[in-house]
Amino acid sequence: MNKEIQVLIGGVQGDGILATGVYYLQVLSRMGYHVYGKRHFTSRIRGGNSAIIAYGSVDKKGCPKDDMDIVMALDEDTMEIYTKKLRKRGLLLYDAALDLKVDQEFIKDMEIEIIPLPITEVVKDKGKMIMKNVCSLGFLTRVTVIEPKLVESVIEDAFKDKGEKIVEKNKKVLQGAVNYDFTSLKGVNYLIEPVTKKDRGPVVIGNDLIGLGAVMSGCRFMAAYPITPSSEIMHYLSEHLPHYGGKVVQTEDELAAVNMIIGSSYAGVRSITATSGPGMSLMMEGLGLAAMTEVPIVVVDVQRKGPSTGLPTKHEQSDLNILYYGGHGEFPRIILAPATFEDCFYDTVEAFNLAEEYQCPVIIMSDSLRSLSYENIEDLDFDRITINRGKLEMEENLQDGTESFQRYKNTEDHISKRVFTGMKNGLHHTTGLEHGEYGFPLGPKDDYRGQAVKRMEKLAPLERTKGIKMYQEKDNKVLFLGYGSTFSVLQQAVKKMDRTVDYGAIKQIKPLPAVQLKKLLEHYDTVVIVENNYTAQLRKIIQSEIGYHHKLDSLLSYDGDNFQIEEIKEKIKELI
Amino acid sequence: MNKEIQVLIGGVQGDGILATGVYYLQVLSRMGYHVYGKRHFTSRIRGGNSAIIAYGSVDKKGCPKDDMDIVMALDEDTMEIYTKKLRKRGLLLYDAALDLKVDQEFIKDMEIEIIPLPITEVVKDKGKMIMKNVCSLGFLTRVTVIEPKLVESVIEDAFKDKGEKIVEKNKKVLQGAVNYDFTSLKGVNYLIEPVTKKDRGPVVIGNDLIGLGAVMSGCRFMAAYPITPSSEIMHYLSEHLPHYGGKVVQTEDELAAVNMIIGSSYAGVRSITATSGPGMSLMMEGLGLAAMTEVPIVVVDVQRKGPSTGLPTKHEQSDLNILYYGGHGEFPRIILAPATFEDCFYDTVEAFNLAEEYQCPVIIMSDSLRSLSYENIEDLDFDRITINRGKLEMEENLQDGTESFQRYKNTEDHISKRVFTGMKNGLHHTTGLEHGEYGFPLGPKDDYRGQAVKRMEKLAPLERTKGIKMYQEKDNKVLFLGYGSTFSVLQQAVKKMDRTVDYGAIKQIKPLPAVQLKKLLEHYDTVVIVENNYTAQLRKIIQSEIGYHHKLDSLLSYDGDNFQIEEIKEKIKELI
Amino acid sequence: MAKYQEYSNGVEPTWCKGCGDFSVLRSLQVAAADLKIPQEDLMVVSGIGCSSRISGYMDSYTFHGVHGRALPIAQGIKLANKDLTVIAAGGDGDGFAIGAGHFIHSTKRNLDITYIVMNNQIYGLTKGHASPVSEQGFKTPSTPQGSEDLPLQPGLLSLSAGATFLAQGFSGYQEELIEIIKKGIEHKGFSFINIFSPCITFNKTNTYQWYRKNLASISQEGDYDPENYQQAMAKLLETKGLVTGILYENKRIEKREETALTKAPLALGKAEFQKLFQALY
Amino acid sequence: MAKYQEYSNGVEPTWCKGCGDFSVLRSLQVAAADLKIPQEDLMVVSGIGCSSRISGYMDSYTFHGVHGRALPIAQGIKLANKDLTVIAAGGDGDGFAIGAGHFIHSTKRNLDITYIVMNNQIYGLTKGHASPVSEQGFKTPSTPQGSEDLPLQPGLLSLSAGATFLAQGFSGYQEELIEIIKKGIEHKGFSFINIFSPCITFNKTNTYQWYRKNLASISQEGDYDPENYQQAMAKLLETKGLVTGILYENKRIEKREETALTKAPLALGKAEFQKLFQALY
Ligand SMILES: Cc1ncc(C[n+]2csc(CCOP(=O)(O)OP(=O)(O)O)c2C)c(N)n1
Ligand SMILES: Cc1ncc(C[n+]2csc(CCOP(=O)(O)OP(=O)(O)O)c2C)c(N)n1
Ligand code: SF4
Ligand code: SF4
Ligand SMILES: [Mg+2]
Ligand SMILES: [Mg+2]
Repeated sequence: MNKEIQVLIGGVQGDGILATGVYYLQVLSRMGYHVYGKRHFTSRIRGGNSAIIAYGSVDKKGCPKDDMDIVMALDEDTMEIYTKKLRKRGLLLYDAALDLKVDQEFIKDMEIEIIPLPITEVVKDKGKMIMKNVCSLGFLTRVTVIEPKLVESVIEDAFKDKGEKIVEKNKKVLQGAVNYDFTSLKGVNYLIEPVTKKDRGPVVIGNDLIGLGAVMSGCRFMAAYPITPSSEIMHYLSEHLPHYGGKVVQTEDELAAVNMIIGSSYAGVRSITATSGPGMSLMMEGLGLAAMTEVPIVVVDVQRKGPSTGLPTKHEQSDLNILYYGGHGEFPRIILAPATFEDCFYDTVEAFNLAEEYQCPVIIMSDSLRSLSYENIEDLDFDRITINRGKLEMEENLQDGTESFQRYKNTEDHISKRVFTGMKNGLHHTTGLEHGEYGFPLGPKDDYRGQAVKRMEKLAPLERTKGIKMYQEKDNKVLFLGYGSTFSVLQQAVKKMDRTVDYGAIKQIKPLPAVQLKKLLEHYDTVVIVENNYTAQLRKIIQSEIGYHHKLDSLLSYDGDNFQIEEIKEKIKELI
Repeated sequence: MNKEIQVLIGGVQGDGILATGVYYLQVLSRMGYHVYGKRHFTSRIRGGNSAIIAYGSVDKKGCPKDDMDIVMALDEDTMEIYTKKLRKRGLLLYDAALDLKVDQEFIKDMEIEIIPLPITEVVKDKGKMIMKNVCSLGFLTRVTVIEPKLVESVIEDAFKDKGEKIVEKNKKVLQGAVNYDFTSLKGVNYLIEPVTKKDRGPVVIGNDLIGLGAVMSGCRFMAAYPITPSSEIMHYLSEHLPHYGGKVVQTEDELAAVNMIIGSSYAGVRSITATSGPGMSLMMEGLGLAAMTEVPIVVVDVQRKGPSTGLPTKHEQSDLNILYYGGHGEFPRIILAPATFEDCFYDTVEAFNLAEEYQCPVIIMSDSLRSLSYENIEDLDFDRITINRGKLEMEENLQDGTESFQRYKNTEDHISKRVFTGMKNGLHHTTGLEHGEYGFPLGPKDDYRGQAVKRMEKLAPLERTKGIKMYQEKDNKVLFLGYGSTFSVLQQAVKKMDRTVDYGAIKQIKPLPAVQLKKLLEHYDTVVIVENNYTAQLRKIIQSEIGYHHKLDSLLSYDGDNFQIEEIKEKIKELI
Repeated sequence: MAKYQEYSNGVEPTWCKGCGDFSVLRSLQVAAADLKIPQEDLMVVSGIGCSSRISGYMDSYTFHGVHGRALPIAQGIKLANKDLTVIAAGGDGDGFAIGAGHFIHSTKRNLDITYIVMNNQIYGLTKGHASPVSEQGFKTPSTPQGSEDLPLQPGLLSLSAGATFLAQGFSGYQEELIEIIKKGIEHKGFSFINIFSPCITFNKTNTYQWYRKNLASISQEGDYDPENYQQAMAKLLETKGLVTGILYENKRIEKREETALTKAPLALGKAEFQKLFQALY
Repeated sequence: MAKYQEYSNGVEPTWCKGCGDFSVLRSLQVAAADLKIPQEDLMVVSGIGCSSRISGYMDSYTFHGVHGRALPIAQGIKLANKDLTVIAAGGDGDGFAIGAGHFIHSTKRNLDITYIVMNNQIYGLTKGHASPVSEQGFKTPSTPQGSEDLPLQPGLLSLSAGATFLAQGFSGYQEELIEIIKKGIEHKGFSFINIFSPCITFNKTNTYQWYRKNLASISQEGDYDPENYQQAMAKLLETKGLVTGILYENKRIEKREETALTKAPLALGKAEFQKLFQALY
């Protein structure tokens, strides 16, 4: 019996492929498995091939394994593209209505078992074409020997909002698949072992957790412009914020979005926007304004494959440079990179706190895989949620004076108190021009450096954090560091090694946790930065800020997908 | 007798201060001096203090010296702000209509000579208030003992377009100053030595030379949105391009500007836009599109003090990061930094060639001081102007085929031939999506890496150029490198040292001339990068790309003005 | 009664003597005083340009943003706190060139904001470039052969974008201007006020004199009905936009719900958290 | 006579079966064929969106730019080479949201370009978000409580921005559409063609059926004079924009000078150089 199963379900985009996969993940989750799901899709709405990888396992994974136990093909493209991803003695399922199109040699060499399934036949017989996804699910769960009652419960929940009738119709199709008289099905060795009966929680995507994190951290406003792969954050908040006195505005463009949240945050509301690369390019001016006026904002960049429009549905980690260096002139910003699924939640909470504590933009740097992948979530720790609004001046402490409020007062930690419009005696001016402590623009007799230094130095404490989370420290000679979704693949690679390797995740990207990083670079002979881009962006940043070129090494991939675990293992083997 | 003279003329903005200074520079130029002029101004149109430093010298300078020989005050702010800039035994001239406002102690210590001049009186007597600039010029040239005929010739040329009458009126005012009965004027020791009678050419600003460079290199289109300190490039081209079949469009914003020149260049016209920091932030998306579609464009960024609106009339070199790293995703670009006044011309010519040879954006990174300072220009070498359009496919070579043109054909040097709309048999698709050799977007079966590598690798040859111009190589232990306007101050500092110091200018900023730079870093014990920003941007880039942290050192200033020569000398002394 | 001086912070404007914007500033101060808007509830947001410096002279909460983005910022503030009186202000370049998209969309969005454009038909701050409302043939350093196309008609544009309040004023007619601004502020919804505010330094065509000669006023017309959309359109066409007064006010339109996001509690309890967690299923 | 097939590059569109954009593509191909535009002189520029993929299916020179910027790119091309027939095309989000400023300014600039918007009142490519022309109350994942404000009226906006040609079409009326596109291309100046092109996947409100029911057509009206600006305005107001046909064409307006920058010689001789050098004095 297997402790894990990974299925790729592929078919024509828009044909419910995604749903089949997600239902299957939900089934596995209710059985007590940890699940992970990854979409392969394109920028077309209907037609073309799309696929979902559904992975269930006794242990938490956070990324797919390299090969498939089962490929379920609902179109011919799926056979053509994905059969070769099957493991030795893997299983190819396909809709019997299709012609079988496979590389016979591969099938033979790999001892692939092939089973045609009467999917179209059963759908036609028992229901409507739109129920193909449920029918596929039925067959898939049957092949993997899953208790039909459990599958039914998932279908019931999925359709209950649509009424009893729809539920019944779908159940009928499901049963059609489950009870199909089917002799060739015996002997299938993909039975998996239900580890526990405990439901492992809802199956959601990273973007949902960012949304939830925002709600829980007191964010009450979002302005955004839709873009793949970040829109789900807007969807989540559009649905939930109104219940908590909040609001979402879909703006005319990203320029409006970032400036609108500068306005709302200035007025006292924790605010967020979310976008992807192209929108980030447009938000550079706004980031600079927020930093210059010391207005806290939270900006999510869900990276996709660039440059330009690039490949909107493909994965890459190539926006790091613009996030770290972008925007004209010099201004402070904080960048956090959620490395795990749960991080999407906790880092968002932290982002709002850091934004208000340091009064500057905080960027949550996610990526396509971190944000769009499905996982089940068992638990989030309510007690880890704190809300720290930083230095605020209370209205009652404001004295009526002849002078306006010193919004940019020099202080030891370079951070000044904020007030919000509506507070008596807090009147002051805010400008993107270089200004003095009262906020007014400087004139020819002034020294222009004071506030520049204040802004740039206020983040210094963050250089001393433990922004790198070490997962294994066994005093080895080599350290592997990943960030964002790359980390999970790294983790799996290490776990699959017969030797131990030290590894960790860089979670605070800016300011780099310089003190910790320097220590690590001192300690290890080699530090490998694992990233999904062409120019080794994070490694180069570390080289720039800290040095140790001779110890730094890279593992890079930029093919629009996650690393193969094997690629990372190869690299590890090469080095230890 | 002095071999140089530096005068600061200050007064109320809008009162013709700039004109007085420029006339004075023209006078000096006609006497055979090399001249340099620098403006101090603010973002207000009238009122407030403004000043110009006018510097004439037997040798070419490219930057001001630290102290003034003469301060001419036409308002009280000028006395207050600038008297302290006078050298020992310097001269303070002021309009007798003002109250003298100076620090008496300073005057005494520094043995400053003070002469009130009846400027307002003479203007009122002989002409109109608008002629105050000419009157000031009269007194200034008299104090510095300049042949009145020469001054008259400058005034004649300046006003000849306005008609005989105006010329005469101004001459009358000039003579009023020159002939004023004025006993206290004897004994002034600022007589300067006319080195040669040769006219040293027109007095212009760097932006004019960028404009001229564009016209000469065959640029026939500009789209731009006005912004200080880059607008003069648009003014120059608006005036001159129409005579050569060209055109300038003032767009609704910078997004339109950069996209419009992508369009025109795609269609075959050498095209340019110019902006400053805030506009650069808005053009990031466009840069990425140009790079992705391999459309050559030339973008001038005249840097000003940031971040955000910052200090629009002040100097800084802090856009380097966004130019080098900005834009989402990874794409190639070339950055040139004109180090000298003449470079503004030659580098612009080169920019257009590189853009078309490498089919990517080329950024001319200027700065406020490089672009707005006045110098006289004796000569530009016509024979250095070459036009190289890179790989173009001729219409006659295009074969009628069933397939469309391979615009992005893989080649050994990663550069493909271009065709322009209107050419028969050259039809093809261009997109910001990731594409293949024919230009069409890729699908799920394609490998996404090919064109990415092609784009990123095509600039490799530029890493082997001599992009650093060495001005002195005497096998010393320390090397100082400047770029943009910073270089000129460095050069003057070195020249004023009693010891020799090696120094040079980094002219090709991206790709860094890695081979040359590595050699230099090997050779020297210490390499100091001199730059006008807070975070040592270029030094950090060198650290990132090449390393040698232990050898790299910085000299930084970010006060909105150029380095003082003395500051650089101090640093040199410290190190050698 | 509040005095307009209370709304002045005493900072001396950087404007040229005689600039039309002085009158706009004063009118805004008088309007605020007449309406007794508490200083702390008054929010003035501006972009970049000579005119946009206006926010720096008001004794209230003031935000001087970046070029062309006054309206998004102002909307963010209004959404955050409906109790504020939010004024957005700027120039014709700020509003109709780089900010044109936001102008259209703010109008459509119809939040209760008053948008004041100091229209001098030129870019003052960059020393006299053509603006989208400069006349055809207008010569500037960027248009030495004269501006090529016809000027935009801000009034028409705003009506087409669904304006619920449109007025035009002139710096030279301060009394009318004060009234207009007051009405604009009182209007529940987005009120756009296009003010002819001469740039005496760079615009030698559209001077005070020129406006006095060319501006019609509807205030004098007895039968003008500001609630008549078509009439407003026609009036603008007839006068080529050279008209002052309250051109259109739609009092019937359903206003969108206002928000006081600043009032929403930040922290949610454990029960609420669990509810949200359950909702993930 | 050229065949419309010659203008198809044979690439299979990524559009959903039944998408309105197929009809627009075909109409454009037929129009090009009817007008015998040489393929190499035809330039199709688009933004980003489902509809913007149209450029990838035309066998001509084609440029698929970035979201919202089709018009600036198209204008750059037209300015470079007046001999080209330049078509800009895209969606309602591309043109009226992120591209709103360029839409207004391209209209004002009035270059001889034809701008085709495939208006499905939704963002198709991002899977169904509200667009600026979505109806009030329209529910999408970003507006689960319904779109809050009134839709923009592209026709009115374009007229207000100084359009010299405005037409509206419907994917379901292909014959009319072909005629309109041909007229638009023939118009000397900026021609804006707003086409109702249903998104059958995400917009369940504004369907083919819905348009058939709600669209009026002026082609049937005998007394409609497309040269009458006010009438065009009135017609748009009366129909709430739901009307097809050529609404406005201004044939009198002086066209701006066209440029052929590609024809200008690049290299200038020494004499010219010296002249320019002298001009620096
Ligand atoms: C992104 C950006 N582009 C350009 C500028 C330069 N700039 C400052 S103000 C201005 C236009 C000013 O015109 P207007 O808005 O009409 O204001 P006015 O000065 O006439 O009152 C421009 C182009 C800028 N600050 N930011
Ligand atoms: C700068 C930027 N922001 C957002 C996006 C995401 N995006 C792609 S298409 C689109 C809107 C599509 O709507 P529309 O223009 O109406 O075209 P349709 O798909 O409906 O034909 C958006 C928001 C993008 N590509 N670039
Ligand atoms: S330049 Fe014009 S707009 Fe600016 S302050 Fe002076 S008069 Fe006013
Ligand atoms: S999603 Fe809508 S607009 Fe896009 S192709 Fe499908 S039907 Fe057309
Ligand atoms: Mg203006
Ligand atoms: Mg659409």
